[in-house]
This record gives sequence, structure tokens and C-alpha cells, in this order.
Amino acid sequence: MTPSNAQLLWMYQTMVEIRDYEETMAKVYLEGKLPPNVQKGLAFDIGAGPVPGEMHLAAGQEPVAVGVCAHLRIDDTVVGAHRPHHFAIAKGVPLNEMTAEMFGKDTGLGRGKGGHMHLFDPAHKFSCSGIVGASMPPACGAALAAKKRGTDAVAVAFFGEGATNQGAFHESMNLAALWKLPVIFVCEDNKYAISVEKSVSTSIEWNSDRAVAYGMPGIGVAENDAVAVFKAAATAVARARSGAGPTLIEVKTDRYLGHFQGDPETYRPKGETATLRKNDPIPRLGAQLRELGLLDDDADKALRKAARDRVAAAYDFARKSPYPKPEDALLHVFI
Amino acid sequence: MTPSNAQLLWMYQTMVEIRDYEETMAKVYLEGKLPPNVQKGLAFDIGAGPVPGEMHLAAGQEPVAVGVCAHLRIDDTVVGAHRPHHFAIAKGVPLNEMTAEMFGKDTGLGRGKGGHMHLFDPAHKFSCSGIVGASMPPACGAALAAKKRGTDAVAVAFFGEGATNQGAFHESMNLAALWKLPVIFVCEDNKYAISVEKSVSTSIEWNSDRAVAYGMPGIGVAENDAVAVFKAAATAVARARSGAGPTLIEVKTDRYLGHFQGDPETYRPKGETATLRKNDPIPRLGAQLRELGLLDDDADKALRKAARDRVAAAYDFARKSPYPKPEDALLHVFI
Amino acid sequence: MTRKLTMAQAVSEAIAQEMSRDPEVFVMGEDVGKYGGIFSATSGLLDKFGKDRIMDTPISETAFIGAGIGAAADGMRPIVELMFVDFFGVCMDMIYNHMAKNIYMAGGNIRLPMVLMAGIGGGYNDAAQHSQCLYATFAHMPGMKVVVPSNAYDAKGLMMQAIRDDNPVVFLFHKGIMGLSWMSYFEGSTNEVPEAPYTIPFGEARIVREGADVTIVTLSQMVQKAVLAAEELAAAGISVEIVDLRTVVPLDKDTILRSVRKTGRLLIADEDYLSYGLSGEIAAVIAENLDSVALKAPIRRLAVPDVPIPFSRPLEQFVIPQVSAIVAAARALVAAPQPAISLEETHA
Amino acid sequence: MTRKLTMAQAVSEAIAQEMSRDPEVFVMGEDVGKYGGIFSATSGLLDKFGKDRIMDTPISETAFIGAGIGAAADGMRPIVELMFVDFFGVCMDMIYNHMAKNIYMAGGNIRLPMVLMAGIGGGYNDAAQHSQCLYATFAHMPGMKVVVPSNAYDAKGLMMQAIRDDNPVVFLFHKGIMGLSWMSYFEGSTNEVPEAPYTIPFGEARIVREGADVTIVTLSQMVQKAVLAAEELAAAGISVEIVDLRTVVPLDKDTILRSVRKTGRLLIADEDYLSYGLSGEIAAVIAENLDSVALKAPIRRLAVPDVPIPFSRPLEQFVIPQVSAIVAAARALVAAPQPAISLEETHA
Ligand SMILES: Cc1ncc(C[n+]2csc(CCOP(=O)(O)OP(=O)(O)O)c2C)c(N)n1
Ligand SMILES: Cc1ncc(C[n+]2csc(CCOP(=O)(O)OP(=O)(O)O)c2C)c(N)n1
Ligand SMILES: [Mg+2]
Ligand SMILES: [Mg+2]
Repeated sequence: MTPSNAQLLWMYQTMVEIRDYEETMAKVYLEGKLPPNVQKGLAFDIGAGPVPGEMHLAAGQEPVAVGVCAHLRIDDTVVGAHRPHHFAIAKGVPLNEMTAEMFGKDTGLGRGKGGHMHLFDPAHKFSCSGIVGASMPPACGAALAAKKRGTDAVAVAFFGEGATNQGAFHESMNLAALWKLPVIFVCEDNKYAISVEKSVSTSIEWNSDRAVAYGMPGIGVAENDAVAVFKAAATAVARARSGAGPTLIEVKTDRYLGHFQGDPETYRPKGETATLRKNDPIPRLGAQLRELGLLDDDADKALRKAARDRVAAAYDFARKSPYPKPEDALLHVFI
Repeated sequence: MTPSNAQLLWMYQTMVEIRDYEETMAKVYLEGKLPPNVQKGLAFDIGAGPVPGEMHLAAGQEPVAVGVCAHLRIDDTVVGAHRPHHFAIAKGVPLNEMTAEMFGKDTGLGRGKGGHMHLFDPAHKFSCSGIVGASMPPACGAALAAKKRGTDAVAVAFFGEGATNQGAFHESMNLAALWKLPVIFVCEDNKYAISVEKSVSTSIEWNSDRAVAYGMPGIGVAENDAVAVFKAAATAVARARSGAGPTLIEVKTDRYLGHFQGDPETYRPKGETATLRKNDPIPRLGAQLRELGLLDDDADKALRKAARDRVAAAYDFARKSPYPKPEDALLHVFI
Repeated sequence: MTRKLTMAQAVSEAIAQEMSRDPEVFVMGEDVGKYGGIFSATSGLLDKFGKDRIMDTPISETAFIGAGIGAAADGMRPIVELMFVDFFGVCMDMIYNHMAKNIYMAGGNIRLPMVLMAGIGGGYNDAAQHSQCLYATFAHMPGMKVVVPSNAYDAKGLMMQAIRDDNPVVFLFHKGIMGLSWMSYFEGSTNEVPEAPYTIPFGEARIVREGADVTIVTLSQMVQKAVLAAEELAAAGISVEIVDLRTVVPLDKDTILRSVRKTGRLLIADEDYLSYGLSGEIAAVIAENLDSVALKAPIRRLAVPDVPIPFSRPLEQFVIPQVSAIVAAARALVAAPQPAISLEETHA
Repeated sequence: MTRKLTMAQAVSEAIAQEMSRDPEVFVMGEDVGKYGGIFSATSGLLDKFGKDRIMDTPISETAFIGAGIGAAADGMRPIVELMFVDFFGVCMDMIYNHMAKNIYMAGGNIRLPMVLMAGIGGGYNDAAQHSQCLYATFAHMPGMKVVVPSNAYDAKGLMMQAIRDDNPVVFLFHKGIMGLSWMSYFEGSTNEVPEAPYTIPFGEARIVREGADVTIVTLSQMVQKAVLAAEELAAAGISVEIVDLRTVVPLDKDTILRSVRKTGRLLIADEDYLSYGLSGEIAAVIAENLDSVALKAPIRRLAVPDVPIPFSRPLEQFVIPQVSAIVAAARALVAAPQPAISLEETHA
């Protein structure tokens, strides 16, 4: 299945927005964290500034998010991992509340209690977790609920290539295949789990080849390309919706930034990211759109500006939002 | 590789001994557990008698133990699961101390602290665990130690087909393949995990097919037969000793008794065990030995009597051994 | 007329009644179907509700507990059985980092109506990996209600309450009071249970027996042991008040304090490990309130003395507090030098 | 002359010295190699010892911690890093059912010389799954020694002791005192550390500061907060004695009792969850010994008030006890009505 023009445009525009979001965050995140504003002797202070704590950005990995989410409806579930923004944006999570959450504000998705690894948006059926491998079992549960209710909603679990060596991967794959759950497992192979290269963590090259261990189809996508991901996901989502069961997809993608912001990246070969960026999927899709006559300079500019404005508005919303009251920390353990 | 005459005889005699051991235990275990010796209203009391607690017996599964252990040396490690006797016996764990352990006696392998699911014999490098899937990671560790020290010792992890859906299976397989550890993973498919049939727990038919997910050889043994297991294990052990890495073996075997003693087995089709017992691997190997001229009635009788005597002596040793002092319970948390 | 039920029957009746009432309720776990649950908590349910609602699972606790979380977040009401609580180690991440925290991390914007039930306790020689209580481990981590019934009546009402709760509830039943046909049990746990549905609110301890000299704060099977001990002590002229906590999260501190203010003596009888657990928390409740509690003796704790549960019968009987140990500890409490003056009295 | 080291440097130096001495010692964990450990506990070790002894692992905590157990049972001395203690849920079975129990279940017939180390603690807004302390969870389960240093000097000596111990040791370092270049830290944790190897025995609390009015029992990063609080309190005329537990298993009850007997007032300052944890256990030590401890006020506890760690800064600062909270609690303790008469005094 090839994407429609509308889908192509949506994927492009969404990738642009994601990239802008992540690059903005990379800058905002540094506010207040560098000398001379931090404790003497520190190069960087993770706990300082308007957005403290760890920050995992997905610049470069946009194709995975848009290629899959292009097929999803609001009643489909997405569960992401510690690097969740691209999925959240592609699933339609409102930028304002999402950003406010990362600023720890009362207007955030979780009233500031969750933070960037813990974005919960029940209206868009989006959630994520900071524990590697933890996206898969709950996605099975959402799929199980859909199946029990006889709807054709599906669930997607996103995770990194490092996560495939966590027991939860195996257990979830077996459960989903056994129960023919409408779930799509999507592995982003960005070649690293923090500093550990895939060859140092994984005994085979393609995780999609692991699907046979469950009698499940596995699809490997060799290109960090939105259309290629779209096609793989089309098959998988259709299979899930039809009741035929789960699929495992692995996409070779690229992480342009550090594992987290502040990562010294000494484990990376010099110049690696510069090389990777030459294969940037956003201009590549832009060029395709131009060839198809769906985009020209003006439209591109307008679209980029619109994305930038939405992103800027979200950061603005977040900044201007109030913090929760300290004693609100005691609320919401139970409802 | 075909077994030598000595190996054939050893396998036969060891299977006979295991069977005798398990059948004796099935009887001894019931002592004191039935009405009228138990609380009124009970059909059976798991906590009563000389051997209290759960009891998982392996009658029918002897080929897996002897077919693998025929290749092992005293410096090779074996880690078993909750159904461990056949492996322990085949690995050479002394019957006296093992039995005393199950009686909770001070002369037991663990001075009565471990019980039947927790047999530790460092001299024979044998251990086991009551947690499903828990045999695999420590076996990887023993293999890692051998590798680090440059010996050609190997490690074997035994586990049931139910255990293959535990995360530990997946993590251990990947680790072993990645690090080329000298470990052999041996799955006993006895068709049930307590009451749950394999088709209800596992999305594919052969767990040995899961080996490809790790780039590891997988061998399926379709017959509950000592020689067939021996052959598969020969390849796997040789591979491990040579430094080429791990192998996953799955053997279709049969559980003649309940999951544990006292299991009502209502989940089993009527007459199933009677049918299974028609394919008893012990007389089958006996017949082969006879054909090869390695066994006749007298020798068989003598060998059976010798096994029976050793087993009886062990139970006798256990019965006559003293209990530990109650306050010894406080010892050995640390050494 | 009410019938007597075993605790296992009471639990499965509660589940059955809620399943009949609410189509969103379903059960998952190992051997919960044909087998009816290893400890019979789901006995008879497969026949009533079929295998789409009573689901046998692979031995994949992380996956199926995690699936319960996902289904609950979607509005279903899963009851998930972790066969023995001792197996929590293979799936604790799903339990404590997700089931327990998701509501909080979502700022209260989601519900998570899930019951996780498991068998606890020793006494039948199942050794170190199958005999633990561990309720304090769950209670220490925020975000789970923790229910530990001592008898059939409470078990039914607490289970119904648990299923209807929009928060995750950990429901722990002691094997030695389930009334199984294959394990000796304390008969006090099998009692009269109304057929009609009813709930028991969480956080309300029950005074099992009133008394004047010593308060025994306890829970689960140990309640039944305390009752036997109290009878023995009564014969010796010592009047015991027994507080059955019923839930450890929430904890009914008021009832504990009220009782200890009355008796002046506290014995905590616990089957979990001694240190850093339940008995310490109850002790702290008193130690923090010494300005309003007049203790006649230092508090005493009975619990498993920080050793794994040994297999051998004499060893296991030694480490798990028995009726005789409760009797001896209560006697020692009463024999402690008196009278003592509390902080409170000195303030007057 | 001794040098000042950060706690991270002290830990990696201890490991390096033991690795040089004993070829059986090796390190496994995620990002322990090129990265040098996310919290720098293995910084520089890959270059010194190579990748056969400093092994990066897959994200398979069950497998590699289990492999540590297997290797240790075979006589090696693995040091295994679980990056954040918060991840214990994916591998607790290997930790508590195997690493911790195997020696006991073997009746003392095996050794298990393994160190499991992990980063703990919050304060830098890493939210609910990356900010916990959880030492009480490990301490509650028998079979593990649990070490929680507060400064570089102790960390080196305790790590060497841990590596040489034939029993499993859980070594928990608070991220906020490691002296990392990317996280603000308490400078008191960076102190003078002798270059020569030395060990510090387990079970010996350290009196950080002597005082007469209030005892603060604490550990890990909270020691550094208590020191700052004590200075503030001293200025207000309140003399504080600080007890740094250093190890929670074994627990040095004598030092706690001795100090509280002297001051008559106890404040427990803890960064773990409040209920069913460390603070309760320390309270119980007092409550069990009220016949020999003359309390001048009820004990007080500071800890995370049974909520997951919230992300937002004002919320996190509110739930994790800060210097100001310690000051306020100590003041309140001293202001509590006096004099009070203890059980002990009434026995005289
Ligand atoms: C169970 C668990 N172990 C370890 C970690 C620490 N950790 C966070 S992200 C990460 C690497 C994940 O790699 P991958 O799955 O490839 O995702 P990526 O970061 O590349 O997107 C690790 C080890 C964790 N969060 N959870
Ligand atoms: C982690 C864990 N989950 C559940 C159990 C309970 N349990 C004990 S044995 C068993 C079935 C194991 O089946 P299998 O692996 O096929 O071995 P078999 O009993 O057939 O030898 C189960 C579920 C356990 N001990 N550990
Ligand atoms: Mg990755
Ligand atoms: Mg089986």
C-alpha cells in the first residue's frame, strides 16, 4: 500500500514538526544548566533549568513515528518508551499539555507528576515508560481489551533495538502471537543502547528475524524512510485489524543526538552523526513531495512556519503555566 | 555420534535407578499424608509425613537426563529446575545426601534447609531452583567462568517447555549466543506446565525453532529416547567444548505422574498416562541392549537389584539421619 | 441462613458475582482455568464463564500482568493471579513501576482497576521460594492497596471491594487458611458467608476479640494463631485484644492506637520477615505517638527472624511464629516490670 | 598526603585495586565499558583491564545478574552493575530468590562472592522510575548485605570489604553524592581518601558529629543534608548527634541505642518511602528497648511520604526531605513537652 497524497503531506509535515519540537527542546533544555549558572566545577547540571531531569530526543527517528501512526485512529493505542516525543506527536497528543508536563507544570498531561518519560494521554490512548521493554506488555493488554470488546482497534508498542533483549519482549511476542492480539511491535534500531552498539548486545543482525520464534510475520525496513515504514506498517496494521494477529517490524533508523542530552558521546566514532545527517529523511521526503507536485518552496516555508509556530506556542504555554502547589505531591497516588 | 557400549549400559542402568528413585519417592511421600492421619475433611495433607512440601517427580523423563549427562564430566555444571531428581542422579549427586535433604535432615546436601527443589552439590557442580526459567542465567554464569578460566568445561541448563515463555529464557539465549558461552540449553517438552498444555502456552510447536532468533543451532528430538537425546547432546556438548558456543535442544518427553504428587490431574484426558507408558523408554533401551548382546535377564535383574539397593539405602540413610536442631535455622544466612 | 464457606470458596464466589454483574471483569493467570487455580481461588469459574473470561496464561508473568495493566487502563477490570507471591521477582517492574505508579504519573487522569491476587505463607514445608508473605514489600511501594484477609467472610467482602476499586489492589491470601482439601488449615478461617454480594471498606481493622492486658496486632493466618493463643492466655488470666489489620494499605492506625492506649502493651505477630517490614511500621506508629500512649512495657515483635524459610519441618516451625511463641511473648510482655509512666502521663 | 576523591572515583579505585590484586574479580553491566558506567563507578576501568574483565552487557538484567550468580558460585568474584536501583523489578527474582538465598538453601556449603551495585536517589527530577532509594526493600529480604555509603572515604573502604566478602553484597550509591560533573552534589561527600587499599567492616555505624540534644539516624546522601542541618541547628543552640548507618544489613543497633540513650530524642532522616521501610525499623529498635531508653519526646520520621517520586521540581523538593525539613523536625522534637519519664527510669 502506497501512501495517499494526504498521507504523504501529513507525514512530511509531522516530521517537520517533530524535528522542530526536538531541536527546540535541545535548546530549552540547556537553559540554566551550564556554567556559570551551576555549582562550581560542574560542566552541566541535569537538575537545573526549566526542564530538569533526563531528556531523550528522537531527532532523526521521525520516519518510524509517522510511518506507523499514519495508519492509526484515535481509538488505537500507542505505548512508547523513554524516547517518546515523536510517537506522541504523531499520535496527536496535544503539544501544549505535553510540553507543560516536561516543564513540570500543573497544566501538563500528568499535572507535572510524570515528566518526559511518563506522558499519559488517555484521550489519544498514548502512554510511555522509562523502563526499557515496558511498552510491550501494556500494549498487549490494550489489544486484548479491543479484542474482547470486538472492536477493530489495534495497539502499537514502540521500543528500541536495545529493548529486544529484555525478557518482556519475548514474553509479549509469545502472548500476542498465541492470543492473536491486534498489536504491532515496532523496533527502532538506532544502532545504540546508550553507548552499547547493537553488535555488542544482540546475537543476530535483524530483530525482525526473531518473529519466526513466535510464528509471527517479521518485517525489516532497511531504510530510515517514512514511506518504507508506511508500507511495512500498512501490512501489519491491516493484519491486526483483520484479527489475524501481531507483526514485528524493525526499522533501521538514526539517532542524531546523544542518548540523552548532555551525553558526551565519546563512544561514537568521530563524525558519525554528520554522516548520518546527510541521509536526513525529512528533506528526502520533501524532495519526493516536490517531484509529485505536492510541495513547492512557498508551501514548504508555510508548513515549516506553521509547525514552528505550533511548537513555539507549546513551549510558551508551558513556560507561562503555573507550577503545581508543593503539597499537591500528596494527591493522585489513588483516585 | 553413537553411544559406546559402556555408555549405553550406563544410560540404561541410570534410567532404571532414576525410575526406582522416583517411584520410591511417590510411595514414601504419601506416608502420613492420607486419612485418617490428617486433619478431618482433608483428602491429603501436603505438609505431613517424612517428606513434606511439594514433590515434582520425573518418571518418564529419564532419557533427557541420561542422554545429556552421559557427555558430562564432574567439572561440568548442571542447573535444573523444580523437577530435578533425574538430572541430579545422572550428574552423580550422591543419593544419600540428596534424599536426606528431601527429608529435611541434617545430613542433607543443604542440612535440610533447601528441600527437593533446592539441591546444591558443589562437588558435582549441581544446583536447581523452584523458579521457572531460573536455571538458565546461572548456567550462563558457570559457562562464563569456564570460558574466563580457559577450561573446556561446559554448563547445561535444563528446563521445561513451560519455562521457555519466561523472559529469562530469551535473555539467557541471547547472552549465551552473543558471548559464545559453552552452555547447552535443554528443554524437556512433557506437554504440560502443571495443567496448561503447550498449545495453550506457546505460539509455535517446537521451541528448538526459537534458536534461530539467536543465531544458535536448535535441535529437536522427537522421540523420548535416550540414544536420540545422546546424539543431539553429543553435537551440542562438542560444540560447546570447542568454544563454538551454545545450542538449544528440545526433547519430546512424557510425564507419567502428576505435576506434583497429589495433583488430581483432572485436566488430563482419561487414559493418557497409560498410553504414554506403553512407550516407556526404559524397556525400549533394554531391548536394544539385549539385541546388542549387552544385557540378558540375569544381568538385568542384577542391575535392577543393585539400583533398588542403592535407592533403598539412600532412603534408609535419610530416615535414620537426625533432624537439625531448630535453632540451626538461624545459621547459614551468611557464611 | 448463612452458609459456611472456605476462604477459597469465598474468593471465587466474590469473583463470580462481580463477573456476572460486570462484563468488564475477567481473570488471567497460570492454571486458573481447568485447574481452578492452584489454591482454588478461581474454582468453578471456567465452567461458568468460559475461556474467554477465565484465561490460562503462559508462564510469562511480566507479559500477562503487563497486559492486565494495559487492559485496565482501557477500562476493563482484570483480576490477575500471580500463583505464589514469591514469584513477584520476575514481574515486579510491571507491578510496582507501572501498575502502582501510572495513576500518579498521569496526575490522576487515568483509572487502573486491577486486582493482582497471590498465595502467601508457609507452614507446609514448601521452602524458601514458595513460603513467603512479602506483604510489606508491596506495602512499602506507593500506589497499591494491599489486602490480606484472615477468614472467608472478610475475603469475600474485601475481594468485592477490590474488584470495584478504580485503583490497583494486591490481594494476598494465605494458603494455610484457604480451606484446601490438601493442606491442613485453621478452621477459624472457614466461617459464615452471606450469599448476597457485600463489600468491606479498606482501612478498617477488625477487633477480633476484646481484651484488657495485651494488644496483639496481626493479620492473615496469624490472626487464627492469635485466637488460639488468646484462649490459652485467657485460661492463664491474661486478657488479650486482637486487632486484625485486614488491609495494610491503607493502614488503620487509629484502631491500633486505640487498642494499645487501652491495654498498654503491644505484641506484633507477623509472618513476614522481621526487619524493615510490617512489624517495624506498627512499632513506629506507637513510637511516634508515645505522648498519647502509656506503654506498660516495651513493644515486642514476632516475625521470621531474617532468614529465608527453611525446608526442614523443625526449622520452619522454629522460624515461623507459632501459637506457643505468641503465648510466650504475651506472657513476657505482661511480666515486664510495672507500672511504667508514659510520656503522656507526664504531660498532664 | 591524602588526596580528595569524589565518591565515584573512590568506588572505581576500590574496584581497580581489587581487580589488580585478584584475577577472579570482574565487572559486568550496561555501559560499564567505554562509557565508564552511567554514574562513573567504573570510570577508566576498561582501559586498565580490557573488555574481557569490564564487560558491557545487553539490557538483560535477569540474564547477566543470574550469570553473576553462576560465576560467583563457581568461585569468581563478579561486580555487577544494575544501573538504577529502580530497575530491580525486571530482575528481582535472580537477586532475592537466588543470589540472596542460595547460600542458605545450600546449608552454607557454597560461597557467593558477588557485589551488586546500583545508583539510588532523587533530587534532580528524574521522576518516579529513576529516583528511588529502595534500600529497605533489599534489607527486608534475608541474605544480602546492604551497603549505603555517604562519602568517598567510606565508599572505598566499604567497596573493598564488599568485594572480599564471600556473601552477596548490594552496594548502593546515591547519585547526588558521586561528585559527577553533570549533577549538583553535596561537597561533603568528596573527601580525603588514602591511596593504599583499606577496608571498613560492615555493621559499624559512624558518629559523624557528636551532640547532646537530638540524635539523627540517617544514611547516604541524607547524611550530608543532616550535617548542614546540624550546623544551622547549632547556631540555634540545638546540639545534634548524627549517626551514619553506612550499612543497613547488618544494622548497628548498639550505636543507635547508645546515641538515643544519651540525647533522649530521635529523628530518622530517610530518602526511601516512609511506610514499611527503614524508618519503621529504626523506630522499632527504640520501641523494643524503651526499658533502657529514656525518651524525652516521641520519635519522629522524615521520609518520602508514600507517594511515587514526582517529576516537577516543587513537588519533588516537597516529598524528598530537605535540610530545612530536618531543621524543622529537630526543632519540633526539642520543643516537645518535657520532662518525660521513660520506662527505664520508672524501673529504678
Ligand atoms: C530495564 C531497564 N534497564 C536499563 C535501563 C536504562 N536505559 C535507559 S534507555 C537505555 C538504552 C535503550 O536502548 P534502546 O532500547 O536501543 O533505545 P534508544 O535509547 O536507542 O532509543 C537503557 C539501558 C532502563 N531504563 N530500564
Ligand atoms: C516464575 C514462576 N512462575 C510460576 C511458577 C509455578 N510453576 C511451577 S512449575 C510450573 C510449570 C512448569 O512447567 P514446565 O516448565 O513445562 O516444567 P514441568 O513442570 O513440565 O517439568 C509452574 C507454572 C514458578 N515456580 N515460577
Ligand atoms: Mg537504540
Ligand atoms: Mg512441562
